[in-house]
Amino acid sequence: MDTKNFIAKRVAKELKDGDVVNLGIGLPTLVANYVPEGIQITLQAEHGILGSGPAAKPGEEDPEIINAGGFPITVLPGACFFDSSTSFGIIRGGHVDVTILGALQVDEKGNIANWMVPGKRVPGMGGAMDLVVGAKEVIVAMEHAIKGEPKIMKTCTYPLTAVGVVKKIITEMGVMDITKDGIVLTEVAPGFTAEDVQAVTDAKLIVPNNLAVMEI
Amino acid sequence: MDTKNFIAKRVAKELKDGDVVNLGIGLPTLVANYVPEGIQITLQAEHGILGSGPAAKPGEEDPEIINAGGFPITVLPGACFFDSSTSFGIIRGGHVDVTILGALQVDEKGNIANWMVPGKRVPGMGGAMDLVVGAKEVIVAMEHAIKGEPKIMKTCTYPLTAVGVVKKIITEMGVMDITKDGIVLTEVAPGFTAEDVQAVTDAKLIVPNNLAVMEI
Amino acid sequence: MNKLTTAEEAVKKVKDGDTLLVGGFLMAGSPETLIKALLETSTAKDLTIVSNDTGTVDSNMIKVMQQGRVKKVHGSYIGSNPMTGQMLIDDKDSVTLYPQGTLAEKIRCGGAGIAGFYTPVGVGTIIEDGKEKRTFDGKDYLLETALRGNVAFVKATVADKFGNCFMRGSTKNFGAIMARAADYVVAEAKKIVEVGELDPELVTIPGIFIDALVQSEDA
Amino acid sequence: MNKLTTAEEAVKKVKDGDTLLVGGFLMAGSPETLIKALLETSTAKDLTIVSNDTGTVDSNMIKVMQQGRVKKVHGSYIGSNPMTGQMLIDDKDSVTLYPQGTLAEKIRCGGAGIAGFYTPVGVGTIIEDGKEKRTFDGKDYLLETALRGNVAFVKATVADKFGNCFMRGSTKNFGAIMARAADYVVAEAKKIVEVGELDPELVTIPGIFIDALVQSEDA
Repeated sequence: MDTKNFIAKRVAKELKDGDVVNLGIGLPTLVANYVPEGIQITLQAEHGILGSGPAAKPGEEDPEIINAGGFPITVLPGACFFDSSTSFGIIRGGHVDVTILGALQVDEKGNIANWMVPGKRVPGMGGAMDLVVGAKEVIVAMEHAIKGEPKIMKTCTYPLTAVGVVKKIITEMGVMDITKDGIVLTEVAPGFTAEDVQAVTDAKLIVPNNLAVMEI
Repeated sequence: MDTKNFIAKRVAKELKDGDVVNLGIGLPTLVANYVPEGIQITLQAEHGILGSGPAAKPGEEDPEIINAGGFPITVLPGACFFDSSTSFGIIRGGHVDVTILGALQVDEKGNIANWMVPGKRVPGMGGAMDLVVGAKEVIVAMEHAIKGEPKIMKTCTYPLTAVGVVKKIITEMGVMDITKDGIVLTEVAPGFTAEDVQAVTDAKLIVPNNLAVMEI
Repeated sequence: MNKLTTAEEAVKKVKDGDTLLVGGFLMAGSPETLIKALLETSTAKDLTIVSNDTGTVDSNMIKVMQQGRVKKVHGSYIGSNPMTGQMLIDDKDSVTLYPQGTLAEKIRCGGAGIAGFYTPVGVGTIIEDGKEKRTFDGKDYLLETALRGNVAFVKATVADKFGNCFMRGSTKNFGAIMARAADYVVAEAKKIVEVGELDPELVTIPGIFIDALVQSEDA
Repeated sequence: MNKLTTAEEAVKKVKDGDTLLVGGFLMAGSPETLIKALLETSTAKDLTIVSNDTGTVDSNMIKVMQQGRVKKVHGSYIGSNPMTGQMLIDDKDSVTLYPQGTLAEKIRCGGAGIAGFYTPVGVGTIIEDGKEKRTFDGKDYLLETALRGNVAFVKATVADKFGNCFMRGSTKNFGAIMARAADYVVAEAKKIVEVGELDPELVTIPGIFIDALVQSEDA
C-alpha cells in the first residue's frame, strides 16, 4: 500500500456511523474506499450533492453529475441535489460532521494554511474556508513533510485558511491531536520513532508514555 | 356591480402583460376576476406559489395547495412551489411587479398603516410589510372612508406598515396618485365630484383641471 | 441509524424551557400528529414556540397553549389563533411578531451559520425598535439576527427512511427551513418509502437534517 | 411575452462596462452557447465577470478574456482558468476571490433584497481585510455585502416557454441563484417544452426570473 492509501485508510477509521463527510480533492478522496464495515456515511460535495457515490464507469458518464473536481461520478440511493447557496448553508451551518482535507501547513494552534503560497500562482480558496470553519470536525490528511521541510508548524507562515479549526492530523508517520497544550502525538506509524516524527516537525510534539502504534 | 367589485375592476386596468402580482386577502383577491383580455399576469402567493389559479371546486380541494388565506385553490400551467425564505426572497428582492392590498390608512407621503389598530387585538403583520417594501409598485385598493371617517390622511395616526411606498390609491370614489407635491386626484367616479371626495379625505387633494371620469 | 419511531417517543426530546420550531402555514404543512402527541403525552412546559401563525382554532397548538405550557411565541400572523392574541394582550413581551419574510430569513440564517442580515423591511415602523439601522447605497436597512430551536417539528408528504422529505405544493413554507435550524428534528410524513424510492430532484429537506421520522395520522 | 430568442440576439443585452453573472461550476451548468455567442457576435468590453471559476481551458470564457474584454473577475476557485490566474498576477485588484459559500450567499442576497450578512468564514485570514468584524454570542463574523449583475447567463436542462427552468443534478450550483440577481437574465436550455409540461415541483428557477430563452447547442 502506498503512502496516500495508508493515510486514507487510517483516516477512514475516524468515521462514525451516520456521519456527513466532505472529502477534499486528492488524497482525501481515497478515504471513501476504506470506510469500515457497518459504518454508513453520507458524502457531501460542496457544489450541490449529498450522497455522492463512486466515479462513473467509462461510457456511463453523465455530464450533469460531477464531483467537485469536475469529474463524472454516480450518486447512491437516497442522494439529493441542491444549489450552491443551499450547499454552503449546509456546510457553514454545521451540518457536515467531518471534513477531511490536505494542507500546506498546520500549526499547534489548529490554524491551517492550504490555499496559497505567496509568490506562486493563486488558484483560489474555493470551498475550503467554508468547510474548515463550518464542519464540526476538521481532519488534515497529508504527507508529513515535503522533501524534509516540515508542514506541521509552531506557527503557520503561509496565509491562513482559518484560525484554530484543526483538531487532528493524520500523516504517513503518525496521528496527532491538537490540544490546548500543543500537538500530542497519539500514534506513531510502524517503522518510525517519536524522534523520527519530531525531526520533520517544526512544532514541539508532546509524546505520551503510552504512545500507540498506528494501525490501519 | 357592488363597491368592492367596482374597485377591483378598476384596479385590474393597472396591470400590464407579464406582471407578477400579489393580491392581499379580501377585496384585492377580486382583482383576479377582472384581468383585461390579452393581459397575462402571474399571481404570487407569499407562502410559496407562483401561478396561483382560481379556488378549487367543491370536492376537488387539495389540502396541500392553499392560498394565503388557508383556502384550497388550484394552480395554472407553468406554476411552481417553493419555501417561505425563497418566497420572501422573491418579494423583498423586487421581483413582484405589483402588490395590491387594503389599508386602514394611507397618507400623502405614501405611508401605509394596515396591520394594527392600537388598543385592538393585533393579528400580526404577516407578509404585508415585506410586500409593500419589496414590490415595485404598491396599489392600495379600499373603500374610501369608514362611516365617513377618512382613511386617506395628511399623516397616518395608526402604526405604520411601511414608509413612503404607496404610489396609487383606488377607491369607489376615485383614483389618486401620490406625488412629491401631494395626493393628486386623477379620476373621479361617476356620480361624485372632487368636492365629494375631498369631504371624506383628510389629506388635501390636488385636483387637476382635466379631471377624468373613472371608467371600469 | 434507524430514524423511524413513534410520535410519543419523538416528542420526548422536547424538554422544559425548550424552543420548538413548528412548520406549517395555517393548516398546510402543519405537523398535527406531532403536536397532538406533545399535547397528550408530553408534559414539557415553559416552551417557546416559533411558528408563522401558531395554527388555527381547529389545530392542536391552541390546546397546548390552553394547558399553560407556552410562555413565549415568535410568529408573524396570529389572527387565526385567539390564544396567541390573548397572550399578547396579557403580556406584550410574551409574543414577538416579525414580518413574515424576516421570520423566514432569521430561521434560514439559523440553519445556515449566518449570524445576522440587513433587511429593508420594517424600517420606519415599530419593528425597528431596539434594532440597529444602517444605510447601504443610500437605503436604510435593519439588522436582524438568526433564530434557532432545540427541536423542530415538520410535516412531509413523502419521506424515505433516511429522512429525505418531499413537501408537496404549498406545504413547504416554514418546515423546509426549520428542519435546518434545530438541534433535533422530527418529521412526520403522510407516506414513508424505502431509500431510493424518492426522486433525488424532489427532495425538499435532505435526510441528514432529520433525526426522527414518524408516520403521520394524516395518511 | 415571447421569451424565445437566439443566442446572438440575447447577448446584445450585454453592454460595455456591464457586470455579467455566469452560472456553472467548471463545466457543469456552464452556459457555453451563450458565452460562445458573447465571444463571436458581441463586442461588449470592460466587463466584470462573476463566476465561481471562470471555466476551464476548454470553455469559451477564457477566449473572451483573451480578447481583452474582461477587466474584472469576482470568483472563488480560478485554478482551472490560467488567464484569470494571470490577471491576478498582472493586477491584484483585477480579481477578487471569495470563499465559495460567501460568493454564493452574496449573490443570493443580491437577488433577495438583503444588503449584507455576517459570516464566520474568513475570520483571521486575509479575507477580512477592509471588512467589518463583529461578535455575536462570543463568535466573530465578517460583514459581506450583496452582489448583483446587469445580465446573467445560466443553463437549464429543461425549460418551458415561460422560462421555468429545471437544472438537473449538480448543474444547479451558481446558475440557480444568479438568475435571481441580475436585471436581465438569459437561460439556455438543452430542451425547451410547452408551458405545463414541466412538473411544478421540479422548477429550479421560476419563469418570472427569465427574460430570454435560448436553445442550447448542447441538446
